Amino acid sequence: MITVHYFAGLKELTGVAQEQADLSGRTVEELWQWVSEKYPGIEAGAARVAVNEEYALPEDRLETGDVAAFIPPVSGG
Amino acid sequence: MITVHYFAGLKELTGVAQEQADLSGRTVEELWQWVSEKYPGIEAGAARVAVNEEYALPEDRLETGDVAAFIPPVSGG
Amino acid sequence: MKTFEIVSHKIEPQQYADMVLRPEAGAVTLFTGHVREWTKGVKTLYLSYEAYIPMAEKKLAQIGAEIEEQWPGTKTAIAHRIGELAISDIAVVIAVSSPHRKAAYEANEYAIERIKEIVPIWKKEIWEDGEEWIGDQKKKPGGAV
Amino acid sequence: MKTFEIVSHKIEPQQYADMVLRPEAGAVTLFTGHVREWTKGVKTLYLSYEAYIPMAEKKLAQIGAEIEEQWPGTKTAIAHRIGELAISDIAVVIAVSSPHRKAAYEANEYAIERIKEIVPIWKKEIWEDGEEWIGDQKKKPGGAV
Repeated sequence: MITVHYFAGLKELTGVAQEQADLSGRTVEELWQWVSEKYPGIEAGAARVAVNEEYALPEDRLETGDVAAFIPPVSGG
Repeated sequence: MITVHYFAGLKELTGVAQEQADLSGRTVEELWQWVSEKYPGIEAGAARVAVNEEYALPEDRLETGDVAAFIPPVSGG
Repeated sequence: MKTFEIVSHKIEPQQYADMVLRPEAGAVTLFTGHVREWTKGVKTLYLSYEAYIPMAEKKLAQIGAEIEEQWPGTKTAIAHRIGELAISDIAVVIAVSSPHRKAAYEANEYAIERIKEIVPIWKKEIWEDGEEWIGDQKKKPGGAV
Repeated sequence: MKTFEIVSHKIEPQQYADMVLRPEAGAVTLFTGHVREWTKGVKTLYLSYEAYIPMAEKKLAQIGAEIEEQWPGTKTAIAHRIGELAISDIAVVIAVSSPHRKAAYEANEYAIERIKEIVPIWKKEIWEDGEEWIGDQKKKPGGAV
């Protein structure tokens, strides 16, 4: 299992701030497929993905216990 | 009569912070001649001259009651 | 108080300036970003900021490390506030000290640009007739940075 | 407290930031120039600043006016301290507010450059084995500016 976080507009779209997902061994690209099937409003590429608080590449692989997060375009400052 | 101010290194050289001078009707250039004769260490052009708190030109003419000041290179900040 | 932090209370900017001051510092630049009442003709009532806090603090510290590499001799502190902010409230403070002023200005401006690129913080604007999460339109999201 | 002033007491920088803050300001830059312990390998004990006070305040206000003309929508406050200053003491503070950050950075840096050009303030450095009035060597004095 991995943990998935949603923030800002994506959190409003999913209705949850975080959830568990059975995606150990899968890639970030497969995480995108999973999330866009589960929440039809989310378009692949509408956010960056962070794994364990670092931006990740589509081919990066998820391990049990990892924390993934969808990072919509940031607007701090 | 006009008032003449000296600052910083020039004040240490003249030994006075200010004095009166009988230079009404004279130009800033003539003020320079006067001061460099009175205080041999002062070289013409080693400072800017302000009249009534504005930088002055050599040809500007001094009037009774004017306040002139020798402004050595500034170093604020 | 940490040198790079997300806070949910009022920011006191002087505390961050004090954190970077050292005997070798000749210049300190302190930038504060405030909630502006009017943006493109629309009146803001208040703002709401959200952050992915642990990652945001990590990215703020990364910006500090980038600065100390790019401008040797500088020291940086950054804080960003989250939650609801009223007009004129401070959202972000950046303090940079440096032996000479040029680096203090440049590094400070670099910090705010980088915050807008890589730090997971989001701003929602609330107006009289609606609200919206603001995304930086200049930087299209990619797979990674 | 005046918006452009020469003071002989400790400078509280936040007071000048507060002076320029307005609902339309999204950015405030606050620059503080501090007494540095080491300059070119020589250890400074303390500094002594002198000013032609009325003219200096007039020139600071002129710089503020130049800024508001060059960066419309900005507001500026500047103070410079005179007398004896110890290491890390603030000699000068410049606060600039602006709707957007770019102008706040640019205008602030412009202000310190102009102070070093036109404001009649002089710095004497006192070291262990001597002292010297510091003149800005980049700007040879001319007849007028």
